[in-house]
Amino acid sequence: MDKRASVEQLVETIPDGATVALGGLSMNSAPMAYVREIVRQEKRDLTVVAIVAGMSVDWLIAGGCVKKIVSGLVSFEGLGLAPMFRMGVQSGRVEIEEYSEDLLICRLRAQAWNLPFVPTKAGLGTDLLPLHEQTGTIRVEVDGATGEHYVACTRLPVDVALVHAHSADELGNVRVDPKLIWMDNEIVNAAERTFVSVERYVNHSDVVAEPHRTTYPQFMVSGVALAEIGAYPTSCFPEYSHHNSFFQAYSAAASAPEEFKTFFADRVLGPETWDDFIKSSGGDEMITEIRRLSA
Amino acid sequence: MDKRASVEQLVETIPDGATVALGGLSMNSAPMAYVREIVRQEKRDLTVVAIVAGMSVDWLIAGGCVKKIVSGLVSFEGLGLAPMFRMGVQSGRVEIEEYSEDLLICRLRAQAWNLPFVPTKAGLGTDLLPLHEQTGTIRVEVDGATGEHYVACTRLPVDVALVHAHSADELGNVRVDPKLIWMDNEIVNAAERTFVSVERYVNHSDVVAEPHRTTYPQFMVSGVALAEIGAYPTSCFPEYSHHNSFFQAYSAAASAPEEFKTFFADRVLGPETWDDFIKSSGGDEMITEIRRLSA
Amino acid sequence: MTPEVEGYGCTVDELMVVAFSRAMDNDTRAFNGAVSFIPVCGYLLARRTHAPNLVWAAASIAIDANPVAIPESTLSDALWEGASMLSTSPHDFWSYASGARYNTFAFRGAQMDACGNVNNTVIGPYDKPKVRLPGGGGMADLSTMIPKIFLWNTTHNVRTFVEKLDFRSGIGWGDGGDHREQLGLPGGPQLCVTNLCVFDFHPDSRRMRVASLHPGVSIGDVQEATGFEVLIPDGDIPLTAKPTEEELRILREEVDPTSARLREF
Amino acid sequence: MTPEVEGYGCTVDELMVVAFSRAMDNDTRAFNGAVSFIPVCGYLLARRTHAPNLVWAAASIAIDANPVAIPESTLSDALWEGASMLSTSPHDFWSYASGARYNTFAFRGAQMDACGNVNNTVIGPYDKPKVRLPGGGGMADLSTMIPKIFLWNTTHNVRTFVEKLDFRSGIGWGDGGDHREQLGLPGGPQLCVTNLCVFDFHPDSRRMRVASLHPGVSIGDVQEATGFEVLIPDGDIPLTAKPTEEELRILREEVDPTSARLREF
Repeated sequence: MDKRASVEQLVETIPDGATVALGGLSMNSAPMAYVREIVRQEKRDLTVVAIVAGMSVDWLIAGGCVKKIVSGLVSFEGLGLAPMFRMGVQSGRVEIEEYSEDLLICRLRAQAWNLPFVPTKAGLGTDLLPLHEQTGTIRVEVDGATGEHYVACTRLPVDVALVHAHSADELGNVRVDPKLIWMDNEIVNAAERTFVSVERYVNHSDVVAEPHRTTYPQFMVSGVALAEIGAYPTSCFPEYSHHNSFFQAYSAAASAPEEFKTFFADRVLGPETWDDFIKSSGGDEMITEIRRLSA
Repeated sequence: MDKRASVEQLVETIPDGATVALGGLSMNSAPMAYVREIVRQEKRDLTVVAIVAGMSVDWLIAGGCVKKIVSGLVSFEGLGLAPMFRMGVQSGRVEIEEYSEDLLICRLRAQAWNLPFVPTKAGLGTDLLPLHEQTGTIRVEVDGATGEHYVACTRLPVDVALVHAHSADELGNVRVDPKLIWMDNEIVNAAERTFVSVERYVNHSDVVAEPHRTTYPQFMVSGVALAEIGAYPTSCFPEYSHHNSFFQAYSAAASAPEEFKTFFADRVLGPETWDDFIKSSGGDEMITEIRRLSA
Repeated sequence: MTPEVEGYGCTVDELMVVAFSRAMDNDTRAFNGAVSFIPVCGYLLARRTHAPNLVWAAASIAIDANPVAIPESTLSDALWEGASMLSTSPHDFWSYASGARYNTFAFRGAQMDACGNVNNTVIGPYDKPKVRLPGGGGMADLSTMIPKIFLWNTTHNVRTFVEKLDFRSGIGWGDGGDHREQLGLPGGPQLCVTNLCVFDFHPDSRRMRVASLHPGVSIGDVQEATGFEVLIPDGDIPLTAKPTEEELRILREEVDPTSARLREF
Repeated sequence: MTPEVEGYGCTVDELMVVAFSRAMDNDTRAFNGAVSFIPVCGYLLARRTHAPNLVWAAASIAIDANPVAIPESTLSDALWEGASMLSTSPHDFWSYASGARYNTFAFRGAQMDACGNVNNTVIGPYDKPKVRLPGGGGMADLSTMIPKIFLWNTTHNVRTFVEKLDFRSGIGWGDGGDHREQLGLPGGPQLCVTNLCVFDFHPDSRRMRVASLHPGVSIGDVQEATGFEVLIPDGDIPLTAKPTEEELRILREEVDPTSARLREF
């Protein structure tokens, strides 16, 4: 079955109100081509699951797509706070359901493994636990046999996982090259459907030539779409680095609401296709720069 | 710190009564050089943890080293039952603490993750659960929130993990090539100490050249020892296959106790070094054959 | 050699493979364990005939493998040829298995009971075994996780099909009725393909019921070879469907040219 | 630029790195998170001086990395150069972290309290934040698993060192005393290195106590910059030890030639 489609086609299948999990970590490997298209298609009321995120979540909030963020951390690291995330949460426009990395991973595993909960010692003694006392999504328990405290992390259902990778064949066998660095498999394993954006298509015979390098098997992947430099402005190890100047320009624009509106509409959403967006973000010269930084 | 030593030296550090976990699965990748040396050094009262095993466990029982087997399955697959395991358990000489694969993996994870238990649905409705009712190592629980049944798998402490791999550098960085196929990381993660036998040593610079291919970091490895064709007569994917005729000769000898005694003393334990054992098991001709079978 | 099947132009092993193959559909996502020649042949045959999208992970590892022949072990890496992925992480494997991404598993045992539970652990009392068998391996795991369970047995007799197992290594329909449901387990055994017949399971009691008889086998033969009461459907009991020439050709020439499946007989 | 340290021939950032480095021993097995320039410099300096066997996983991923310089992000893959392993499996990572294979972690936050608990989540009420911060990330995880916790802060003032956190994102000694022990958590915070002083923790109350003062800083300065009562040890309070010329040379020339650590000031 040919799983190839365009980013536009795949995003069209995501309904308003869906729970969407984003791959990548912080400044790295976020599925930005899908994220941009979600904003362009004006999806609404999404619950967005992102273990550790930054620009991806910020764009979705800027686009008004988000009802709730389920996350452990959203920032631009040393480049500052994620401005729309910060303002969205501060204003109460966006709800945040906050966990730590491991608590979120354990909830995703409970979902993937079809278990009522997965235990961890993460979060014990922190304020993350009272935060979820009412919903019970995570709860402190005491083991009957040893008296040890642990945190029971319940299932976290995910409708669609969006991840970026290096290559895929027509059947949807996906390779992260040279190996999976971030925790994308945790969301892929938990999700009903997974869409992958890839830097390039390869032939099925290339996949078969090195089957130990395949990261996701075709039956875990619902659709693949080509998006070159598809994680921009985040990185795609080891091929290209994140793009500092985009982050800086974005953060600078965010200090004035009107300026940001224009920046976001023109610079992020304006270009018709992902290729157009990459061209308008600096094109080959920019690509050369971010490739050099990662070499 | 140079972690290289001989198989003999490393086995000397294993005390009688230790809990020793064996890597590999069934006919594949068992740490046979260590196993043979344990028998030669006449270790006693070992508790042997092996998720799915065959010849490795059978040798240890033949050598009188084993007090208890903790396992999910011991056999020679299509080549029949593991004879010393079968007779040892039938006669009551060897105790068996039996689990399934996932129940055992979950116990190892509880140990590795320092959790009072790890839950799974594995084993529900089977006779494995009443088997452990008294010790409570695994127990059926009902989740308070959902009413779902699950099995709580408690910690399984392991003193020494023994695994076979393709290469290591002097610091003990280990590579399984092209990737880890079996579940050896589950025992490595749970064990106090890990000894690895390798087909070859490589320079540290080779490891650094492709760090994404390292399987175990040096700080998880207590010692490495060279043992060429070190998984014989089991396989070492993709380099060589298991050796059918050894399995057949072994099983044939096992049908008569005296014949087996001789076979085991002469053929298995007789040769002074591992290299001698490989030579006496067919040497280069045998090696050519098992390499060809796996190509 | 296995017996010829009267009038079918094939042997019993071939009939079993074809019966198994026909039970697979295009949404089957299966994997296999040790000594599983009949299911492996069945998956490969189904994929080459009516179920081209069938997913099969050789040895539970090599996804979409396409071996030129079946080797002497169904866990052997010789079976992994042509795979799209070596899926070796238990972490991911149990996710695929628990979420019904893999939806099909087949097992058998030294003993099977009317509800499709299986023993591969001991013959005789657990503490004083008459024969100590290998152990259940992953049976107890996968039988709780995978919704579509298929059983097979190449030696249908009163020692293998028993009223009461000496040990329940893997769960089928458990104690029958809604026992699996009560335990929160998905699906259950669908069919059991033997060298005499094909069983399905009564929808209420979840006990084995004859679905079809192999040519030359009577219902009396089946009952005589079975240690529990065999259920009989209303109406006529059909013959196990005849393999097509194309199925037999593909099985013999492409799937299993060395007849590795006979190792199970 | 950060201030010169009177008579030490170095700046405060350098003194902090050296103080951090000297707290590491040869059994340290550490890793780092985001914006962690002081610890990263400290691990690299310790490894090049008194702790050659120190293990450090750059960005928690690149074990035994040996970068020629420190890039603008301590999670950046530019930091991974020369590593022996890219250890990327969360499955294995949590094993290394839970079993004290990794035994050392350093974190800081927008707010820290007397018991070394840390807030990186919100300033103001959680539901109506004055400033919404990034969130705790892995702090709540690693602070419960790793026995040797080190804290640092480059902006020691009453807004960062507070009596009561607005949110506890990561646990230090918790409510103090034996709180960690009661929760079954290993170890706890060892030291907190700031731009004014080094704190250790009182062995009973587990509250911050001045262990050494940087040259030119008085105990009054520290108390004035701290929102909770600072404990004072019996006897004289030593000066934070003077870096050797060799330490400073290695830090400046080999570990961090581009002074990336100044990004924290």
